[in-house]
Amino acid sequence: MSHSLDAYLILSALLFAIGTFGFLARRNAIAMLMSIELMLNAVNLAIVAFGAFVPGLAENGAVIALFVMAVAAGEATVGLAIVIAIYRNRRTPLVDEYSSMRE
Amino acid sequence: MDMTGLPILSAIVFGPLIGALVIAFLPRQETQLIRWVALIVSLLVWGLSILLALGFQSGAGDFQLEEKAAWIPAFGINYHLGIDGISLVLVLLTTTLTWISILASFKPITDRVKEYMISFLILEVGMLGVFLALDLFLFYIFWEIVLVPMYLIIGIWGGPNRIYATLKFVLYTLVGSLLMLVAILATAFSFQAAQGTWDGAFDYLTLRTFGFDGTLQLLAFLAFFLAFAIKVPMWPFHTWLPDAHVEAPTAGSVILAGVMLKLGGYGLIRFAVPLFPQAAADLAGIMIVLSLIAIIYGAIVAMVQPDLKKLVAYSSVSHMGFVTLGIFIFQQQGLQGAILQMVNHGVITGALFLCVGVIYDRTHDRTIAKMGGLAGRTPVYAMLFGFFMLASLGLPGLSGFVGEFLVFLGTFVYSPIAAGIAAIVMIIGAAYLMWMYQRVVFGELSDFLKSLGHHLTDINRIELVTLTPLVALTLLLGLFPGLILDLVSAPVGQILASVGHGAGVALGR
Amino acid sequence: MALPSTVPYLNIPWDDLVFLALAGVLLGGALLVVLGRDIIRSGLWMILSFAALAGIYALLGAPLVAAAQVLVYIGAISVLILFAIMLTQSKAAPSKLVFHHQAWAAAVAAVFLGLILIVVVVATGWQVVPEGPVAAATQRIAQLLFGEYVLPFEVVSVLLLAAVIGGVFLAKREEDETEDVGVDLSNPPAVPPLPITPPALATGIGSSMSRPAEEP
Amino acid sequence: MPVEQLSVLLLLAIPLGGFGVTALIGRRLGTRAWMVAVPAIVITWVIAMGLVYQTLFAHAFPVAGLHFSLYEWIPAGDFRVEVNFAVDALTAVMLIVVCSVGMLVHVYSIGYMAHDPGRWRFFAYLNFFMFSMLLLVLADNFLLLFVAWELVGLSSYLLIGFWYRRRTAALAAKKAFIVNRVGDLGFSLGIMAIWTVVGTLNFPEVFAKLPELYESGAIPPWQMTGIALLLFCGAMGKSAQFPLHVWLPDAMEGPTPVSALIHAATMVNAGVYLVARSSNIFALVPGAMVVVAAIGIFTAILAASIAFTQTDIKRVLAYSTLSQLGYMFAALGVGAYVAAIFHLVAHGFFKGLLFLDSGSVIHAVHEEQDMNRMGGLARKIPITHWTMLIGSLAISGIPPLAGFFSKDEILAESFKNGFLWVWAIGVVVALMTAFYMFRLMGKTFYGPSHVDPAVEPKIHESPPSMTVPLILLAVPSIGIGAALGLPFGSGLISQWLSPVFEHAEELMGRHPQAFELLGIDGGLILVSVAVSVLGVVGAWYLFGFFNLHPREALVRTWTERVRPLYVGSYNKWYFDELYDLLFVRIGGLFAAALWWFDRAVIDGTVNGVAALTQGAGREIRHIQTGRVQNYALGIAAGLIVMAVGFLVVVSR
Amino acid sequence: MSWNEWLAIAPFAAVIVAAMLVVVLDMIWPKRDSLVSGVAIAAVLVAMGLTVAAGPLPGPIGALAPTGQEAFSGVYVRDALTAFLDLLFLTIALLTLLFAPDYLRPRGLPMAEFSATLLFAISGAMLIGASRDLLVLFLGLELMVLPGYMLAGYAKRDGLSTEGAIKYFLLGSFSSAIFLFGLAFTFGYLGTTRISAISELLASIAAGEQIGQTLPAGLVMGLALMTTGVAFKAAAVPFHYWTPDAYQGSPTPVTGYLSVGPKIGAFALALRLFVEALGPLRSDWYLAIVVLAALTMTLGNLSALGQDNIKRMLAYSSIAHTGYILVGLAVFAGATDPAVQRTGLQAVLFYGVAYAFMNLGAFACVAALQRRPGVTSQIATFGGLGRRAPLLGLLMTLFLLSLVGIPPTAGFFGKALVLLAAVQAGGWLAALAVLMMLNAAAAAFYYLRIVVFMYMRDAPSNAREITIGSFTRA
Repeated sequence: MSHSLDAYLILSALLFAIGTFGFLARRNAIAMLMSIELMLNAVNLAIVAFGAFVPGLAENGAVIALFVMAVAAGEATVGLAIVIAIYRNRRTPLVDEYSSMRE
Repeated sequence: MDMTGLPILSAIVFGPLIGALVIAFLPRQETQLIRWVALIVSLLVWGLSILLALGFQSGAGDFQLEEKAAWIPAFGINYHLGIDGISLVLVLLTTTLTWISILASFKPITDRVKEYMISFLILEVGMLGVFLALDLFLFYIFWEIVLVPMYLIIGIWGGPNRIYATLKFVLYTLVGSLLMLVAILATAFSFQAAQGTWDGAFDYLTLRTFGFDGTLQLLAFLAFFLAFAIKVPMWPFHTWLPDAHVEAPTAGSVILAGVMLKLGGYGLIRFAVPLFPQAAADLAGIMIVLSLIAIIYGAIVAMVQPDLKKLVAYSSVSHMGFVTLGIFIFQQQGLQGAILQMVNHGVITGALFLCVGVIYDRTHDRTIAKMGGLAGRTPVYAMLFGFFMLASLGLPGLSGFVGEFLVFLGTFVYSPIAAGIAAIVMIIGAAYLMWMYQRVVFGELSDFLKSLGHHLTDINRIELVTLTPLVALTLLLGLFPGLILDLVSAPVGQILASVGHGAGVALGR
Repeated sequence: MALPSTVPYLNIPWDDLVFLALAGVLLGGALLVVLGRDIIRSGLWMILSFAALAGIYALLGAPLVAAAQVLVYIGAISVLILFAIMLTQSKAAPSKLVFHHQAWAAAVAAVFLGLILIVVVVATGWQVVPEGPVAAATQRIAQLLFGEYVLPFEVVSVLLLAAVIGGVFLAKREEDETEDVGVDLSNPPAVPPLPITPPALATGIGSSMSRPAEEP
Repeated sequence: MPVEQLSVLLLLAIPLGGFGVTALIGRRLGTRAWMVAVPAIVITWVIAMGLVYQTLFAHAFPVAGLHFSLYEWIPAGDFRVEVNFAVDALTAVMLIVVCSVGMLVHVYSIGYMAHDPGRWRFFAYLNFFMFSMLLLVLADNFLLLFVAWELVGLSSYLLIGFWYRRRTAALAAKKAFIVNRVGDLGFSLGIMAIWTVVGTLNFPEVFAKLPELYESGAIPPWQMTGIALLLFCGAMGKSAQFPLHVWLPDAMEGPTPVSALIHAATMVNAGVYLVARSSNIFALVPGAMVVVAAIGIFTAILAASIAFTQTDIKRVLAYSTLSQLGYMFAALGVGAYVAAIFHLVAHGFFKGLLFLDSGSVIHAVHEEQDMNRMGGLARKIPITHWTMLIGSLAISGIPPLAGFFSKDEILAESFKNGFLWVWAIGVVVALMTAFYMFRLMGKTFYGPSHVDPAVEPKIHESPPSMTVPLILLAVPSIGIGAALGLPFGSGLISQWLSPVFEHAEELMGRHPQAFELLGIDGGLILVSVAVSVLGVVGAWYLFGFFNLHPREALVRTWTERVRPLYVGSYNKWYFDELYDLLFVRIGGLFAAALWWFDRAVIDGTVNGVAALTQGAGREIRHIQTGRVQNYALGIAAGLIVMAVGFLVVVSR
Repeated sequence: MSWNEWLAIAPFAAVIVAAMLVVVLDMIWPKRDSLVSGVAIAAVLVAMGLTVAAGPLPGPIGALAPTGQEAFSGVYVRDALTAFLDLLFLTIALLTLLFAPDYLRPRGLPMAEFSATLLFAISGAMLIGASRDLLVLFLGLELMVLPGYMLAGYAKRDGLSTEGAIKYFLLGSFSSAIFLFGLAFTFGYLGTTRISAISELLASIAAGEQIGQTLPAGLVMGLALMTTGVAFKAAAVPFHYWTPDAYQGSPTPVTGYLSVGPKIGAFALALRLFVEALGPLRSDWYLAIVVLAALTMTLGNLSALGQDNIKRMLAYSSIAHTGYILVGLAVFAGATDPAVQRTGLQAVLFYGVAYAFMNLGAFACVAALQRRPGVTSQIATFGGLGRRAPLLGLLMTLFLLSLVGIPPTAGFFGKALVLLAAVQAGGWLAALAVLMMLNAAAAAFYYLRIVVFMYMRDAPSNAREITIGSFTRA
């Protein structure tokens, strides 16, 4: 099981699905952000797993995963900054309240 | 006169553009100067076009004074102008009506004169370009250029409901013309696919001998037809016309009726039929029926119009029905008549709109029911109005008659019953025009007009100058229609040959 | 003492047991993140979940990635998120306002997406090395980072720099914060700024789950 | 250019020039507005008489006449129409009527229109009419004839509507033009048909080729009949034959000289001229001839029946004109071309005279036209009275005045050519004509005066410019019948015109018959004279004559007895009402309905498409809810669809 | 690294250096707006100069087998497409920098962070255009969009700006994750991230497809996920939801930038990823693009019809234009003749250029109109503009006509080229061409509506004097 790529990939898929659910269902901006982090981690898991199982890619997978982490960090930074900025305006972290622009 | 060395066609097409640029750099408060510059430019272009006519080799079938330069060589698109008899008469019509319209705008247009004159001159560029372009892509560009200034002219200087009217006009026209663009590109590609080269893929002279295959021909014809039919406008694509006319300023109506509708007719004659002869021939029956409907329907609806301009607009639908009828019977007399009818309609309807404008300037109203008894107060005006009213109902001796008669004649050869139906318009036409004239001009001066007091003056000098040339043209073309018929005879023969109907179709011989 | 090659009684290899345990923690933590009502606890569950993932990375033979996971996610991102939660959340969190009313649809979509992904994963014949996960040599990673991947490496640094610059700008409080000048009137705030959510209001909101926004 | 051609051109150019000059400067001439127009027509008359002399007396031209072309008017492929002219005997005879009556009417108008401020327009229009009418008789092809045809229609329109302030005048003008257009529609289709089968429109060629083609079988009979009937349509319009007769009585809204010239003596005869000119076509198709005869004689009796009861003096004359025109068509229909033209000439003179007389009467009683407000005028306006008496006798067919000869010839020819029904009705019409004419005389000139007492003292004879033309017209009204018609059967008129109609007679298979004064012809003459006299005497008895007083009570009782007929006749058998209902009301409703259709259905579709697009836009924008989770769900759904789609489509 | 490699990357590097320089300068001399914008503009010009100076460009644009100067062991390439896109992106940056101050300064928004962030974003877009490696593509994409999120929320005290930003950010991150998952699948199946290698591997797989083998599901999933990601960035329906809100909320110059920069960046991504890497599989993703194009143009135009907010209207309009550009991409995928495929790609690029200029121009006009704080984005503010500011009105008219596609504007030629390509390809694409033209006609309505307001209606009663911004003066 731990030697099967499929297991890791299924794990990744499940994590991705959970993250997706969180993103679609949660109202809080930060919860959504966390869901995205889950999804990115799912991807990272897949990448590392591919690296570990596909011939000759072990290091490449690891490197890519590192980059993805960095990007995730950057996204988190920006995202939280925006959340804080909008919280100052609206005094609520609930994203579905931000609907003054529509149609 | 030898003009082969000069790019006279380019000079004619882009002359007004230079004028527009000059005006663009004039200060806007110098309205009088701007007006005169516009007038002089349009007169110069008119003069050039007359020179062109004098130098034209009448009777030659094909294009003369061609100018050709590679433009987008990757797709074989050229800057290609040329003129034959059909183009020539329409160019003359355009240049003539343009200066008349500009002159007619001197008084009524006092707001944003600069923009107005620029729009008008650019409009002229577009119209002339359409008549002279021999490259389909170039043609399309000119075709669309026409839209913008007209959109502005109606939308800015028009009547109270102008925005609805102008948007309707533009959108309606766009729907047709954009599909035509698809068709132009499709035909070009079909040429390229068959010939393996883009050279000539947009070239009219090449394409008209190419012969597109059946399905493409049908679809492309329909696309072209839609664009032109909307412009003409053929029934049932005509409803933008009354709205546009009612809202347009006088000069706008003059050009709209006088030249813009001809763009559609010209397109059918020049492009739709010769490029897609098979499809044109296959669909001719439907076109003829639509034309007949337009002729009768337009006239009947004109009868009950309460507004002078709407009446003239519906009469245009009816009159342009003759043009399309003349085209699609594919018959020498009919087609020559159709072209003559285009010119006549341009002159006469243009003049009628000028006449309506004269009343409108004084009364700010065009409701027929409010008029009456103008003959007593403004006899000269009543006379001129009557003259054009008679010309419009096809009085022999004036220009309207010959074109109409030739179309009838051609139709009769095609089908006496169709001719009989079309000819009913002789009665209805007389009815609505004379009824209108009676209500406006005859009788006692209406209370509404009385209330205007001394504002109701007879025609002034500018108006006289704008109308007199049209009177002269109406008479000239009525008495000497050969001036135009001779010019278009050879090209018409060619076009008919392309559809497979040569000259000499009189029955029984 | 040498351990048996398989787990006693369960008869599965030890590494599989570790994998299962870690996977369970990972998924369980993740589920608690998305389902938990208290956002702060969600954040904590996330940390646990990430830690489990680090373990899986190690299991996959990528210790460097595992270390980075601990450092970056647990050390930086999670803490950042917790700070943000503190900043934007009053103590009495509106616990009932966790889920959007489309949650059921979201669940369906997520399940469907997960199923598709699993089916695809299973159906694909991945070209894998037969002998399980291959360990990534750390030295080789370093070579790659500063050789073949030097451009991405630099780009990532630029990316982080850009993120920091922007983040600082957006998050920092201006000196004249209290004043209301400089607000772009071209976009008049359609929703008047709410006061810091008082519990009473919050419960009031809670009854309707998703409150329609005020009309502009 | 030979002098004959030049004179033809001058014949056209002078009236046209007169029109132009008068139109441009006439207003400045004031009361002397006539000073260009009238001399122009006098000169025209002189030239015309020269041409007539050359043609009829000097025989300067071949039998086929003088033909020449001015320029090519329409060059359109095979369709080539020239502006070309012809002068032959028929033209010459027409010239006599047109120019003579025309000139006299012009002179008369000097006095009649002296007090009208619009006189310059009047003279300009009159000159224009003369030009058009001359063009009509001189034209040598169908299309040019058609041009003139429409131009006379235009002049008629302008002159009927001369007093444009009067609504009735404006309406009448319009009606005249439009009803004429109905006929013209047929005429123009006929022209097209002729070109389609013959390939030319020139008279000589058409008339030579059509019979050939017909006899060779190239043209089926129905086509030939069709052509003839289409041409006849035009004639019906212009000559106001049933059912297009309604415009002519209304046309009396125009000034009286116009009624005399256009609506009695010249223009309305154009139809007769056209059918006579096309005799070669009609002669080929007997069916068409019967139609012509039937419509002619029906119009004759219909109009006569209406004339019985009208009280407007000009309307009586108008219906009488209709009736006489019907006679002429009946003559054409039975193949009596010469008789038709003969009657045209005679009628032109005496009807012109009658109208001018009526104008003089109206003038005298201050623009009163109702005969019930006249009476006893005979002594007050003697010249008018006497000349009108001459005219009335002439039209009644009392020998030896003009009407007798021509009318008798028509009746005799119909009888001899086997159209007994035409003859029978014709005799009745003759009786009726005599009766209503003398009813008119009685009510106007004899018996007690019913004139407005305020006007009574001011009644006076018209000025010489009016009376002289009356006298001058009275002369031919008396004598032209005898001059042209004697000896019976071989008078001048038949000498002149026989060659013109020779071909047509041949086609009909007619042969000249000897005139038998003591045989059948004498008998027929006796019958027609008898009925005329009967009519005249009857009218005298009822409506008075000189000192014979009218029997108004008797008239009233008789009227009461046939009240329905009286009412019908008085209301012109309700044709106007019928047409009004059919074409104005129902047609107007139809037009309004069509306009509604235009706005609601056609434009409604256009606007509907636009509205639909906008509505779709409005609806579709609702998916943009403003809530991120909705958006995300949309994206997720899109992703799922995309993934499934890809997996299904690509993996196949 | 060789000199040539440095030269190849020089414009990209210059932009990044400039961005950092701006930050540093702002720290040394705070709040010197003209200084930083001057530096930024100069840097952009230098970068443009470097792009041009780097020497002749190998190969024609849209060549299917690109040959260029590779750098950094082949993850970066400088070919004709790179240079073309670099110049385009730099021009976008230049124009944005030129007209932004007029809007930002009166609202007290600093230029320094704006310039720096914008330059970072542009550098990301340039990286996309130059990358030959999936990872670099992804990083370039992130480098482009991350600053974009911040720019959207740049007016941080404006509720709408931050609202737009958070919507943009959340959905953008979501799509990034999706895109990345797709990359992971591709990477996992093919075992490489190099575009050239991917292309070769796929060519053989595609050849296998020809003989009836099915495409592996993992690869197909990767394709689907990446298509979704790209469609999101390009704002194609149904992945467009962020666009109207983000565009409307953002400060106007940012909206202008967002409407062209990331969009053309997304198409650059599509060119590098779909055309070069996934080109061999084009018959597989062809249908998806056709459907996306049809949906995108139609929905974009329909939604734009009744908008009263100019920025929102232009947002929907930009969605519609995405649809038109997608047609060009679909031609590449659907056509069989390489010449036609090339025409399709040329159409994408040409339309992109035309779109960049006309849309940015339109937004510049909007920004110029809103130079004074307090001017809203309601269409009514355009009332009587033709009289109040004739030049501005004329320019706006010109841009709008170009957006409509009236000749002889660039917009027309763009449309014509797309059409030509589509018509040549025939089949469904010809139908798409017809749909496109019907859409264009409907679109004319809302563009011309602005012209109506400018020339045919009077100014709103509270309209203030308009001062023309430096950009429109320039």
